[in-house]
Amino acid sequence: MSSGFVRVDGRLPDQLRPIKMAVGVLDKADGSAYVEQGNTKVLVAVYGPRELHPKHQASLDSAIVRCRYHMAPFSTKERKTPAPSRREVELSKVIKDAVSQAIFLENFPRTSIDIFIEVLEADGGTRCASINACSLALANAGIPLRDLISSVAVGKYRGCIILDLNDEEDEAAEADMPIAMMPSLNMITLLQVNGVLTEEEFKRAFNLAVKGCMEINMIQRETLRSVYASIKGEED
Amino acid sequence: MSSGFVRVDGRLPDQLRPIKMAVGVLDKADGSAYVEQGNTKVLVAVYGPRELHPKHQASLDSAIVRCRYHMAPFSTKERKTPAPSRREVELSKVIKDAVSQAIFLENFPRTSIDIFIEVLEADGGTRCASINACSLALANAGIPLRDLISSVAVGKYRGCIILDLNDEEDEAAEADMPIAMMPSLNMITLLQVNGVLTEEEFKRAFNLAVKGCMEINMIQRETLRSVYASIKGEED
Amino acid sequence: MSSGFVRVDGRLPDQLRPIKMAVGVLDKADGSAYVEQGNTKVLVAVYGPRELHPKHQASLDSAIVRCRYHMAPFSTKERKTPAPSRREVELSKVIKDAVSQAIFLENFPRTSIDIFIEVLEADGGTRCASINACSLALANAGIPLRDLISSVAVGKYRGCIILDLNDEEDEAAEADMPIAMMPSLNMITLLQVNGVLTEEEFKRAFNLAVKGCMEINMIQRETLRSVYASIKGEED
Amino acid sequence: MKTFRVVSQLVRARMVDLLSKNSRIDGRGLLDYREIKVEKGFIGRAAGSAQVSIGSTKVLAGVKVELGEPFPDVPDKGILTVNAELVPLASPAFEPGPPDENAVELARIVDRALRETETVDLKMLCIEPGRKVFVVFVDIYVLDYDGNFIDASSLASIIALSTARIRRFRVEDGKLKYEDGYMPLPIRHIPVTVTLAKPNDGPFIVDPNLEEELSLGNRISISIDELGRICGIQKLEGTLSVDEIFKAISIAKDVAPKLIDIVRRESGLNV
Amino acid sequence: MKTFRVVSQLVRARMVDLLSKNSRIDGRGLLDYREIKVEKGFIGRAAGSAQVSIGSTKVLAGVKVELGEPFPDVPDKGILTVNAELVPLASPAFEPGPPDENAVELARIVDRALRETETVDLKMLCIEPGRKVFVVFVDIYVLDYDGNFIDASSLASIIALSTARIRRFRVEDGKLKYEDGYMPLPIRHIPVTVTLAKPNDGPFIVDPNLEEELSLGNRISISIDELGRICGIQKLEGTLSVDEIFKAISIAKDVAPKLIDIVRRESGLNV
Amino acid sequence: MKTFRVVSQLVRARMVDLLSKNSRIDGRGLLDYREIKVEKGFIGRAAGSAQVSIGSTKVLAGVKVELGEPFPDVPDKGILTVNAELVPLASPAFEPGPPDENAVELARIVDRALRETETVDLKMLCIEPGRKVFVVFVDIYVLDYDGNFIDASSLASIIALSTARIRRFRVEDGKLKYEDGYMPLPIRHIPVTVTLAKPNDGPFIVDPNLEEELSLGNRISISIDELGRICGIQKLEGTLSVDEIFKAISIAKDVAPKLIDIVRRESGLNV
Repeated sequence: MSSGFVRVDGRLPDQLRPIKMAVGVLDKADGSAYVEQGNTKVLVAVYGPRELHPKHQASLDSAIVRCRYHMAPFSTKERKTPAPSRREVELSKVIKDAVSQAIFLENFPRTSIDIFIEVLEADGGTRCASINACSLALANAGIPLRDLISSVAVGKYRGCIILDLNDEEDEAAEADMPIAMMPSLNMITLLQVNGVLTEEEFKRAFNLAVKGCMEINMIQRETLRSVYASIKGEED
Repeated sequence: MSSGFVRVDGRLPDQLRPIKMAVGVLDKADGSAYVEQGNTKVLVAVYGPRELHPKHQASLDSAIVRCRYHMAPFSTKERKTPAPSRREVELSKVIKDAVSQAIFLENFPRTSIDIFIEVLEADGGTRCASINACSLALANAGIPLRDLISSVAVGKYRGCIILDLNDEEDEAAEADMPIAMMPSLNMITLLQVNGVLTEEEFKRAFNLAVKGCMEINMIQRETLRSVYASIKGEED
Repeated sequence: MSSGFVRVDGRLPDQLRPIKMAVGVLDKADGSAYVEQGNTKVLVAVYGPRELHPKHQASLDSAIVRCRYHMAPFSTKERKTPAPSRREVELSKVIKDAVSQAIFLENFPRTSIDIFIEVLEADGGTRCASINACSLALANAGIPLRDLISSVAVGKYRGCIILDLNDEEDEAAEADMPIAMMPSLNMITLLQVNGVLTEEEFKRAFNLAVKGCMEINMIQRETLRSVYASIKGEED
Repeated sequence: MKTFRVVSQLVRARMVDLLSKNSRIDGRGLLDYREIKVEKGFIGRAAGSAQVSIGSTKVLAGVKVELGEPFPDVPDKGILTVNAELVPLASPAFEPGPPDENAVELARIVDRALRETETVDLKMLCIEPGRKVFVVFVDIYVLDYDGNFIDASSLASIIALSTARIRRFRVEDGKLKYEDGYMPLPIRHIPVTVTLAKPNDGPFIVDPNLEEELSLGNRISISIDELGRICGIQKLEGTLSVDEIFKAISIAKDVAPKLIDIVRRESGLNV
Repeated sequence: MKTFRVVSQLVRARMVDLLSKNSRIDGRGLLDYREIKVEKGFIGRAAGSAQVSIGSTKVLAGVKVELGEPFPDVPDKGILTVNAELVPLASPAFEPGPPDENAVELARIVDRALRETETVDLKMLCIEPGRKVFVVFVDIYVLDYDGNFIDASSLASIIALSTARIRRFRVEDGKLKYEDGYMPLPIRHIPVTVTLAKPNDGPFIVDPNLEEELSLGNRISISIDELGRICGIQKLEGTLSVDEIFKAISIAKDVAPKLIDIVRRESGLNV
Repeated sequence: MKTFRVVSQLVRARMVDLLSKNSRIDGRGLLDYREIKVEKGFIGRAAGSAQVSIGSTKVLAGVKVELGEPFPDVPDKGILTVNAELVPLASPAFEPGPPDENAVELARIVDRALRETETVDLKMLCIEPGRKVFVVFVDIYVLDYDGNFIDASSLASIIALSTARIRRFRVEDGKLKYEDGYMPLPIRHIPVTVTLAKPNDGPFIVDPNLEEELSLGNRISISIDELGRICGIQKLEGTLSVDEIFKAISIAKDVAPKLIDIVRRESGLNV
C-alpha cells in the first residue's frame, strides 16, 4: 500500500500525523482531554452524569447525552463567526451518535451527560480528533465505558487511498471518509463518506481506517495508563 | 354586476377560481386538508386537542388554539427565506382569531389545538384558502364545530369589484378585502381591508364576498359529505 | 475649578445640565419615574416584587433584580435598530449592579423586581440618568431602600475636568467616568472609567462627581418630597 | 403576551348591564373617547415625534428620516416603514424581546392606513432612481397600556409624520443638495383609526379601555381618512354579523372627524 | 425533536421475531420498499418540483433558480444549495422553528450526494465569473413522516432537479441573454439514497417504516449513483460491524437501480 | 449564568477571619497573584495567540487579521474588535449560546483598555481610506474558570496582540502590496487589568479565586498601562467607599508593573 507515494507533508499514505493526548487538563470539568493530531487541536470537557434541567427532557430509564461541537473563531483559515454553522450542528449530532454507543446510559437514568468540544485549531480530521478526545474525557470523568472509541479519517487523494488527511489534502481529495469504532468490540460507531468511491476503493479505504483506529487506540490506552500509573504512584 | 368586464384569466367579476378540496390527506396528523383555489395550494394539519407543554401556558377553562401560517420557500415568485416574515406572523394571528370562533374551546380545558398551515403555492388568496382548509382539517380531526368557516377575498380592480383575486390582480388592485364567515350563523370571523374604498364600494364588495363564501361553503360541505359517505360505504 | 473655561453649551466645568424629574408617570407600572438631564430623557418602570417565572430562577433567600436598559430607535442620531446592542447588554448589567445595592433584597425572597428603562432621547449620560430614574421609580413602587442612588458622569475634555457631559463633549472627551453613589452612606455603587486619566486627574474627577451626585440627590429628594406632600395634601 | 389579570365576573356583568342602558363603567357615553392629550416634538433627535394619551393609555411615536436604497420593484419611490414595540414598561403582560404577534399586527394596521392612502408622497423622496432614496422610519412605542393602543398609535404616528421637519433639499441630476432651513414631509392625507367593541348582546362602544377590551369579546378597528374613505379594517377578536359591521363603519365615519381635527390642529396640515 | 410515542415491547419483540424468519410486520420482503408514488411539476412557481410518497411518508421538493454571486473560491461556478424542513404538519414530534439537527443532517446528506457527484454541472450556470451566476435552491419539505424521510427526500430532490425547466439563456461577453422557450438544468448523474436498518441480532431491511426505525436501533444511509459508485454514506443510529457494513453496501448497490429507474422514467433523463 | 455551588458559611467565615489577619485561604499574600503561566503562539492559524493560566483559571486569546471596510465615521483607521466567550467547558455555570451579560462585559472591559490607550495604532492599518482597512479580531476564550477571568483575559489579549505577526505589506496609491516575510502589529502600549476584591469589613486582595469571588461581595477591575495611567475601571459587584476606591487604585498601580513585565518578557515589546 505504501507504494512510494509521498504526501504534501512527507508522510506515507498509511501514516498518521504526530499525536499528542492528555487527560484531566481542565480543573472545573468532571472529565477533560486535549488531543492534537498534526496541527489539529481539540479540547473536550465532560460534565455529568448530572441532574437535567428542564426535567421533562430527562429520560426515565437512561441518561441522555448532549454534545456541542464548536470551532473557535481563530481555529480556521478565515475567522469563523461564533454562531454555530450547519456543519457544526451536523457534526454535533454525528459525534453524539458515535460516542453515546460506548456509554452504559442505562446506569444513569434521569441525568444528562454533557460533552463540550472546542476545536482550537482546525487542520483536517477535527471530528475524529474530537471523538478521540471525547472518549478520553469520558474515561477521565469516571464514566464506565463499553470500550474506548477511536476515530480517524481516510480519503482518496489523487487516486491514492491515504490515512488521516490534513486540511490541504482534504480540500483536494476525491473522497473523505471519517470512521469511529470500538476496537475491542470491532463495532463501527461512525461512518461517513463524502465523495465518490467504487466499492473496491471503499473496502481498501475502510480497512486502512480500521488499522488507523487501532493505532490511535494504543495511544489512547497508553495515555490513560500513564495517568493511572502516576495516580497510583502518588497514592503509594 | 357581471357587467361584461373580463378578467386576466377570463373570469367574470363574481366568479370563483376552480377549487379542489380534500381531507384526511396526511397520515400522522389528527386532521388534515388540502385546498386549491386556482394556482393557490395550501395544506393544513391539525394536532389536538392534546396536552400542552409548558403547562403554565394552558388555560383552566378552555383549549388554547395555536396557529402557524407558513409559506414554503418555493411557493412564491422569488424564493422566500424560511424564517417567518412579519406578514406570516400577522396572518398566523388573524387566521387563529378567525378559526377559533368556530371551536367549542370550553369543551377541552387544559389542552391545545395546534393548526399548522403550509402554503405550497401562492397565487393570491392564501389566507382565505388557509381558513377554508383549517375548517376542513378541524372537522377531519373530529373536533366539534359551531359551523364550517368559509373564506374568500374580494377586491377593487380598475374600478370594478371582483371576487377571489389572483396574485396578478391583487398586486394591481386598489383594494383587497379578505373575509371569513360562519355561513349558517351569518357571523363574520375575519375581515380585513387593505386599500381604499368608499362606504358604498365596501358594501358592494362585502355582499359579493358573502356570496362567495356561500359558494365555497357548499363545496366544503360536499367535500366532507363525500368522505363521510365513502366511510359509510366502507363500513357497509 | 471653574476656571473661566466655557463649554459648548455655555456651562461652567462643574455645572450640571438643567434637570427635570417626575415620579408616578405611568399608570400600569408599580412604580415609575421620568428624568431629563439636558436633552437626555429616560423613562423607567418598576414591576414587583412579584412572583418569578420560571420558578427555578428564583432565590430562596432574596429577591432577584432584573434590569433592561433599552434605547428607543428614535433616541439616537442615527436610528437605532430595536435589537439590543452589546452596549445595551453591558449597561443593563452595570445599572442592575448599581441599583441592587440599595434594595433590601432579603425582605422579598422568591420574588423578582423588574426594572425596565427606556432611553427616549440620548444626549450623553444616559446610564446616569437611568440610575437616577430607577432610584425614584423604586421609591415610587414603595420598595424600601437603604438610600437613594444618585449618579452623574464626569470627564476630561480638552484637558479640563468637567461635570455631566453631553453627547458632543462625550465623543470628544479624553476620558468619561460615570459614577453612582448612595450619598448618605457615602458608598459608591457604580464606577466606570472609559479613557485615560492620571491618578491625580482621577481624584479630581472623582471628587467633582461626588459633588454632582450630591446636587442630584437634593433634586431627587425634593421630587419625592413634593409628591409625598401633595399626597398628604390630598389626604388632608 | 401573558394573560392579564382576569376581570371579575361581577365587573363584567355590571359593564354589560350598563351598556344595555347606554352607559359605561367609567361614565362615558358609548361613542366618546377618553380625554386625548397630545405632546409633540419633544424628542429633539427625531425628525418628528408625538406622544398621545388616550385616558391613561400612552403612546410615543418617533419619525427618523435616513438615506437608503429603494426596493427593486419601486425604484423611483422613497420607503416608509412602521415598527411597533409593546415595551414592558407599559403593562405586566408585555415582555421584553422581539415584537410578538400583537406588536406586529399593530404596526401593520398603522402601516396599511398610511401606505394605502399614499399619505406620505414617496415619489417626492426619491433622489436617484434605483439607487438612493429617503427612508422614513415610524417607530411606535406603547408606554402605558390601558386599552386601545391601536387608535393611540395611529394618531401618534400621523401627528409625528405631519409635524416632522427634515433638512430642506433639492435633487439635481440625481445628486442630493441640502439647502438652508427645514421643510415638512410631503403629507397628503390624514388617516385615523377608530376601534369599536361590543358584547355579544349589546351596543357598540368606541375606544374601549383595558377592562372593556378584556370583557366585551368582539372588537374591530376601522381606518378612515379626511375624505371619509375607508382605508383599512381589521376585525380583531370575536365575531360580528353583517349588519353589525355596516353599523361599525357608520359609527367610525361619524367619529373619525374629531380625531382628524386633532391632527389638523396639532400639525396645521391643510388637507 | 420530542420523543415519539414509544413502540410497545410486544410489537418490537414480534418485529424482531418476524425478521428472524425473513418477514416484516407489514408483510414486505426484507429488501422491498413500500409503494413509491411520484407526482411531479405541480408547483407552478417552482422551476421543478416533485412529491414522493414512500408508503405514507410524503416529501415535497421544490427547485428555484435565481441570480446571485458566486462563492469567492469558485468564481466560475453556479451555486447549489439544499435546505430541508421537518414541518410540524408531518409528525407530532416535529416542532416549528429553525431546522434542528435532524433537518440539518437530512439536508447535508442529500446535498453531499448531489455535490460530490457533480450531478448539477455548475460550470454551465456561470454567467460572469466572480460576479454573476445562477443559484439553484433545492427546498425539501417533509410533509408526512412515517419513517425513512432520507430516501424519500433524496428521490424527490433528484426528480425535481431533473424535471426542472428554466428560461433558455445564452451568455455573451459575460452578459445574460434570455431566448424563447425553456431548457432543462444540466443534470449529469442520478444519485439516490438507500437506507437500511437492522436489529442487533438479525438481518438488514431496507426502507424502514416509523415503527421499524424506532425499534431496530441500527441504521445507515448509502448513496449510490447510476454508475454504481458510492457517493455518500451516513451511519445514523447504533453500531455495525465491519462485515455488516460491507453487507449493507452490497444490498444498497442491488436496490439502488430500482430507484434510479424511477428517476429515469419520471425525468426522461438519459444518463 | 446559572448559580454556582454556594460557598458554605463556614468557609466564608474562615476566609474573612484569615483576611483580618492578612492571610488567605490558599496561603497567598493579600496582594499576590496565583502562579501565572503563559503559552504563546500555539494556534498556528491565528496571527497571534496566547494561553494564560492564573492558578487554574485558563484563558486562550487568538488574534486574526483580515481585510474589511472601515467605519464611516473613522474612514482612515483600521478596526479593532474584541469578542469573549465563556465556553461551557470552563464551568458548570456557563451555558452554550450567544454571549451573556458577563461575556459582553468582559469583552468590553478588555476592549476599552486597548481602545482608549490606542494600544494598536489603527492608522497604520488603513489601506484605502473609506474603503479598505485591516480588521484585527481579538477572540477571548475562557477555558477553565476558577475566578478572575478578567485579568487573565486582559493579559492573554495583550500578549496575543503583541506577539502577532502578519504578512509584511506596504500601501501604494491605496493598493495593498504584500512583501516577503512577516511583521508585528503596531503596538504602542501595554495595558493590563488588576482585579481586587474585599469583604465589607476587611482589606483588599488582588486576583480573587472563585471561592473568594463568590464570598467577598465587593469587586473592582482597574486597567493600568506601562506609563502608570488609569485606562479603564469597572466596579463589579458590591459597593466601595470613596477612600476604598482610592486605595484600590493605589494597589493596582503597585501591582500592574509585574503583569506588564510578563508582557514585555513574552513579547520583547520595547514600550
